Amino acid sequence: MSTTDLTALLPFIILAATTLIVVLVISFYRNHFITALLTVIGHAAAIAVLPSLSTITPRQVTPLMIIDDYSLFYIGLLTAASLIVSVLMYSYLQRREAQREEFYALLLIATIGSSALVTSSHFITLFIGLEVLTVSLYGMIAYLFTYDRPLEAGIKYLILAAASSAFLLFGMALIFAETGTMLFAELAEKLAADDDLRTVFILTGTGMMVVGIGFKLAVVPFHMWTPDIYEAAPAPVTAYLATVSKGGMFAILLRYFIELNVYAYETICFVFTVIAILSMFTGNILALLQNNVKRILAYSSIAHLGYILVAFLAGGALAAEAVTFYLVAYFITSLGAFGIVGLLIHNEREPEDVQDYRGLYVHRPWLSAVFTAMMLSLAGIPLTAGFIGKFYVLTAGVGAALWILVIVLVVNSAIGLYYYLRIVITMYSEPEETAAASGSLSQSLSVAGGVVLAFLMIILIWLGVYPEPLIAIIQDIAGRFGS
Amino acid sequence: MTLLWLLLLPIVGGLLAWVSGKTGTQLPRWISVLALALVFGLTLQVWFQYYSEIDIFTEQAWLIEFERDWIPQLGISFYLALDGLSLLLIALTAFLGLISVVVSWKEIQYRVGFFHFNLLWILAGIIGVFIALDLFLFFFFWEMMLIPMYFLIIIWGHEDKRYAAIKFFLFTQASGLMMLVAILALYFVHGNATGVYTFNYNDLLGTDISASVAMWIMLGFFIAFGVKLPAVPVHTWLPDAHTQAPTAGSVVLAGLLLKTGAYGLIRFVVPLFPEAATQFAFIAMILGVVSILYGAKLAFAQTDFKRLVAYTSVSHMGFVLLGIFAWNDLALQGAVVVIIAHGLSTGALFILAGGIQERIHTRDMDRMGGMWSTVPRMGTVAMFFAMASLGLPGLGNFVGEFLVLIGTFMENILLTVIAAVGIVAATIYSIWIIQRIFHGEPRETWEMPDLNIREMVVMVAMMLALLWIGLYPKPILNTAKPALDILQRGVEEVRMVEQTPVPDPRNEMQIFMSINQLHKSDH
Amino acid sequence: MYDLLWLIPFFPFLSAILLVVLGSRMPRAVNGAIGAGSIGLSAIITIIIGINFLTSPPEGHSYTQVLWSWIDVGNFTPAISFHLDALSLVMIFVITFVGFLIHLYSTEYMIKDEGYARFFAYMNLFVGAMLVLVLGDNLVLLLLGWEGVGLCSYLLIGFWYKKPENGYAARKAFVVTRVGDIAMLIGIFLLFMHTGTIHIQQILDMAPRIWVEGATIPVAASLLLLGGALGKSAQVPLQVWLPDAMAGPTPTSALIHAATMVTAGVYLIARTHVIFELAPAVMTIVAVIGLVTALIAGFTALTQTDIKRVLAYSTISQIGYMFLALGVGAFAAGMFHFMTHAFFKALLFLGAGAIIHALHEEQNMFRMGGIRKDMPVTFWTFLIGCASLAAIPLVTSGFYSKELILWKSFSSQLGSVWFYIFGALGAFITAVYTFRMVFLVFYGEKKTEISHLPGTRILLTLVVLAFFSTVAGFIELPHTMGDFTLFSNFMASVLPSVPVLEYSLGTEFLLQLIATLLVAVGIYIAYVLYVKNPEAVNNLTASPAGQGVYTFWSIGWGFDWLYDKVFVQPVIFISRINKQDFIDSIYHGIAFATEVLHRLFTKTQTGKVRWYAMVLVAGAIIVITLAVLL
Amino acid sequence: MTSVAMEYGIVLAALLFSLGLIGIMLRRNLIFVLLSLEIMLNAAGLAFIVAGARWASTDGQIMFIFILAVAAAEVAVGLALILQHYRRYNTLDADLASKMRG
Repeated sequence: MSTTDLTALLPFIILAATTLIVVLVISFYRNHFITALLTVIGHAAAIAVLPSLSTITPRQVTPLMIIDDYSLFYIGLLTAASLIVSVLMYSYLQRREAQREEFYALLLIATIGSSALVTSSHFITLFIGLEVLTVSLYGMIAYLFTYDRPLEAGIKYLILAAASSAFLLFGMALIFAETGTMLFAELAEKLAADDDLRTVFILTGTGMMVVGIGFKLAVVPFHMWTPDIYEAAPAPVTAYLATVSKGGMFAILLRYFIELNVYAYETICFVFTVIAILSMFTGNILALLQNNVKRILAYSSIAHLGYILVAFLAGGALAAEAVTFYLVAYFITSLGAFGIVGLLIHNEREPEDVQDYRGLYVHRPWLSAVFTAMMLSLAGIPLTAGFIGKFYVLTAGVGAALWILVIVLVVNSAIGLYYYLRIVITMYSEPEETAAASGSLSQSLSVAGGVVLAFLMIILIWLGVYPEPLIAIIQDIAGRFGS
Repeated sequence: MTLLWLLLLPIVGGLLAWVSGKTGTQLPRWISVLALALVFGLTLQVWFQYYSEIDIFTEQAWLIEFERDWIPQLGISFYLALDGLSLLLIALTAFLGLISVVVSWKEIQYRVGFFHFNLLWILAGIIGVFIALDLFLFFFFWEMMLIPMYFLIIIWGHEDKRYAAIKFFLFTQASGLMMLVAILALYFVHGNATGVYTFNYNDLLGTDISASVAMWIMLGFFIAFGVKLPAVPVHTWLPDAHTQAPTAGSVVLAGLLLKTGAYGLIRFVVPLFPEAATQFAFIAMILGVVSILYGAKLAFAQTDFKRLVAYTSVSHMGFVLLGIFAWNDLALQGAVVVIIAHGLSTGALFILAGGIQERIHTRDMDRMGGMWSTVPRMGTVAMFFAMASLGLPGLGNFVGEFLVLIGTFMENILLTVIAAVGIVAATIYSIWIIQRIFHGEPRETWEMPDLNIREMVVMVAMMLALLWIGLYPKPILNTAKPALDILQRGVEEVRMVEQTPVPDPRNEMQIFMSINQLHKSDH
Repeated sequence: MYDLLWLIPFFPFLSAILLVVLGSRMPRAVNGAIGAGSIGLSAIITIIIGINFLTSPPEGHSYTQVLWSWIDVGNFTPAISFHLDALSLVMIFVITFVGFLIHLYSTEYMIKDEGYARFFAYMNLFVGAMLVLVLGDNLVLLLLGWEGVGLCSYLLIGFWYKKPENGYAARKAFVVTRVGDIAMLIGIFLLFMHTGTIHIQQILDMAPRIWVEGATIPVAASLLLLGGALGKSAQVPLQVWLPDAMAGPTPTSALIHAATMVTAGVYLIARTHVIFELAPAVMTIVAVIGLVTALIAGFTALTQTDIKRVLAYSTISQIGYMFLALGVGAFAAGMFHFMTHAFFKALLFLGAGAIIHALHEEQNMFRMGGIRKDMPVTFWTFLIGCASLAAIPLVTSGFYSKELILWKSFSSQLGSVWFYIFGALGAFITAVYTFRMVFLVFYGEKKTEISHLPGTRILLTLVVLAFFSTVAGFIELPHTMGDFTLFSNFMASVLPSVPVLEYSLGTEFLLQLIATLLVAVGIYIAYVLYVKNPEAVNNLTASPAGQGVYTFWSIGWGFDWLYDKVFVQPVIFISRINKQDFIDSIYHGIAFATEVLHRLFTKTQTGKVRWYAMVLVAGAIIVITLAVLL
Repeated sequence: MTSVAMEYGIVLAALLFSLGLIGIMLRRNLIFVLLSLEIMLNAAGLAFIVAGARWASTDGQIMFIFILAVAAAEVAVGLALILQHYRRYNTLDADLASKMRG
């Protein structure tokens, strides 16, 4: 391992070091603010070094990890999301009774896991990254274990996630058994060289890996956990689940598909097509009349993953671009939406019911504007990043002539509008005359949280109006990678 | 830059109005009036400046253009262009926009700043639709106007506003996405054929598309425009939205929003897919006729004033659909005039309905009657617009409907005859309005003031405009003419060329099966 | 001089606008002065132009004044332009002159009405629209006037808007005439499509060159134009609106019946006679319709009790004669009857108005009677009008014009002896119902006290009209009485006289004699039945057959009943059903189905981790099966 | 070492894996569920060992060590959560943890 290798791993090193520092600081001096600050600094530092690393990319660091522009981009994205979550969580924990500081250690570890996931070029890294992420998530979800629901969610997630990891592992084992290698590059060579290699083992293995991956992405039929976990976890953790956990997984899925050219496997593509269609319909229909905002967002995330799969299935450079752009947009929106839910926490209770947002426009016009923007972005309305994202996905879908998927997407966008707008309507409805006016939601906002939301909102609109710079970057990275 | 100003004025004005809403109710109103007056003035200035050229030039498609890169990677540019057709529609937009602000002066007392923000942004979106000549940009504006409209209905609307707003939104959005898919399909067909991936309208004109593909793509566009227009059977959002919207919302919906659909058909559907549109013309014309009659029929049945007027819109816009797909100069000119005149006459009827509702808090015509003696000015004005609506010669609607019918007559006699029955139907529902509200025995006694000066100014302005269109429509016809001529010529050229070569079936296969591969190799 | 032409329609329009805008703020006297004065000005200009036209006719006996280009698309180029020739000159003369007298009369008649200014505004608009109709040099401008007239009739019939039945009558008038208008509209389209122009004169010039007699297009076009004419002129089968149109103020009826609206159809056919001549079959249809209308309306008039309804049916009947004249190609004769009819019908309506006013707004003739001594001027003028309507020989204008029509219907190439026979029968009936009216109103016992006697303006109007009802006939005398054809000669530049079969003077004289005798018999019957022996009528109508016929006639031959069943009820039915728009229920269905799906899907989210695991495993099995087996 | 042996091994692993799955689906006691998870992970580990054996590669065994480590971590967290669950409900019934649904 050379110095260059170590340099390439700098983001990981920084994050790991931060984790250590955080843990040490906690053990000596418990202070929520300092811990959070350290975490933020660590994230920021990790992000800061990323641009300079692009000079040494692509670099294979041991057979396990590949640091290329693609993984750097995703590390940046995941870390940035994690940074925002840490700020949001700071505001959130300030309002809740708990041991606050350890959370940041878990967060950092999970981010390391997720980042490792996107750099993996070997099954081991894939597995380790995933498990580091997942095991930390158990802790994060059930962090407020003194309450009923987080505990329940933690147990559910643990059981199901572990089972799905087992599927993933078994699938890997089958592929390893047939090909004798766990390196993506070698696998790709072997598979490309020999068409007869599409044996039962390979296909079963791939199928089982799909289960593991599908679980993490929360696509139908592996979606059952989503609403419960989303509902119970603290809102910033939910945001983390929606972004870092899913984003990391999707990034590696894309890399895996492209490097191994799984697109050539019609059956696998068919399986994903079915999954995409089911996800879009199931997610949207489940969300339709749901009254819990977090559950709505959970179901909608199922549908959104379906949308991303449409672009994903298109294959080619355009698909990689579309997926990446959509993920960026989705990251911003999810962080913003859950961020607001988290910021509005009051009396130990998150504002989960749609009715909690009644008249929000009167009490907090700016916050309601941000929330509206997030909802509209999820619905894919112009001037938001979500619009460009949906446009991109459709472009990829139409470009690859995936007509059925495209039509399903269009139909589902319409269904989706209904519940997004339902939330929006409620915010702009007359507030109830009763005590609600005095404000279950009228506490002062934390400054940090407000700043983050404002930032997200600006980015959201910026990308919706002038996405050119981001598209340029994405084309440079993902596009080149995809083709 | 002029074009950019046309967009920026309402956008910035809207933001300012929103912000200024904190200071009170007057400032946002004046800001809106100022912004729209500037837009209107700018439009008139352009009109005067180019009017002489409009008359002479028929080769040059665009009077003003404005182009900047936007997302060059995908062939998207910020391309605005203006021709006579757009100019007319923008003038209408600014005019009705101003009127909407004025009629809301007293009606809207709740969150005035935000109201004007929404109103101005709708108008910005509409203006954008009329001048965006990059298909992506067009779609962008197409969608952009929906959300503010949605807010307008949901916040300031009447009793059933939630239902109406969501219905409006779902219909337009779902159909809009169909159009997006169609736009993208066109984009790839053009890109694969020429290697140039672009959303630029000028480049996409004359794209060589095999017949069946063109039909599908055209349908994607048609559905979106048909919903907006609206054509039966996708009209059902309209009565609800119109009825529940506040007055300004109804005026903008009927006067402008529907017109974007008509504009889209003229600008995109037929010119981009001349052959498919020709094949489809008969069905579209039947839809137009059905809309005329079915809309009128439903109008008879209504007792809610605004709902009645809403159904008459369906009927009137049927003429537009009919005229556009007849696609000759008479019918097209007629469609343009109907677009403008209907905006004025129906808008005015909605203002009256709003005025009545403001005064007596009901729209139920069963509770009105005999109001002429109480509010003679209102009665006179209503009579005028009812007559305009039934197509009385000398008023704007007549010129449009007459031209549409005579133009359609050249293409299809039977449909014209059936459509003409719609005129009788229009007579019945128009005088029905007057009879139920202003004539007859008063069913309940209402104490209400007559139209005040502010309202009279608005009404007189609209009456004069309709009279002008009815008696001297020449400036309008002249302005639209070069634009329509160019569109027609383009279509004819393509039709001529397309007559000869036999389409290669393999082409079609390629487009559908292997766009993916082609695309990959491009990168 | 001719460039003053545009002022003729301009004054009424200007005055209408003034009255609408400022009417309520001005004193009544000013309103009346503006309302009547504007028409007076128009009449003066018309007379000046008319004199000019007679003394120094313009080139080609026509003059066209283009004000501005209206619509200009391709070869569809209607302008706002007026065409003056002999035909339109006669029309505008009658319209402005009779119109002015009616207005003058109204200044007194309507003085107590709260809508005084509104009334004059509508009346002026009416006259203006009618002037545009007859002056318009293209079919679109003609249509503008045509529809404007329809609108004003609607406004005026429904003038007393508080009574629902007035509103009903107004709507009926408007809708029925619009049904005819649609036919006319299509006719205009057809003409434009085949001639490529919308200008009436160009079409007329071109028509004989591009079509042979009896060709499809002129037949179709003339039939369609006829449809419009039938609606406006209240001919069978579109006559139903006119009797109900009596709901408006009496001067309105005078204006509609005498000077304006109902003659529009006659004008249209006369104006486009070239096309009709190319379709001889249609000409015959026109004649037959005219005759049938004349008879049906005549019989109906016999049974009416409302004085205004009698006059209304008499109008329908007289217009039927005009149609008969047009149908046999005697266009000038038709126009001649139009003119004389305008004078005496205006006279009759205005006289009836004076009587109604005097008798507490009583319109039922059976409750009038015996007022000839109290209202001598009214009586004598009314009698002159009735004499003219019944065509009393030699001294009435109606005699000359009706005799001309009857003679032409017999002698014209397109004529037939049957036309004559039924025409004469009509004349007989006319005499009966006319004098039935005279006897019922003026003779017998006084049944209602006179409350109010007409003033000078009303009486002056009546006298002037009575004068013209007498002398207007002398400008066209039959062969048997000096063969003085001033009117036909004047019209010859526009309306050529059709070839007439040769008959001896004796034949003509004989026919005139027969008609005259019939009239005399008619008057005598009326005298017997309504003055001498009133019981006879009751006996007649008491018999079962008589009762049936009476009822059938009095309801206007059941047209209203039939239309109610065939058109009105279905329309009402259609408008009642499907108020909620069944198409919407499709979308509601989709929404509902989605909702049901939502509830079903929600059931799967049980919250039990073991169930979740089962779904996961099931999903895994499906995925693996698909991956391996496909 | 022959390929036949490998397939037997894989089948054995698959059987173990299925056993674990069935355990998760049917057992209500959380401890047993946790045990079933262990069985599944170890089944996967066994498959790796067998596969590694086929190719005479140490990768399989390395993987197994990682799996063990991860399994241990999972169990640690799992037991902690189950403990909390037991404190609250005084039972280990998994079905009690179903407050959220719909």
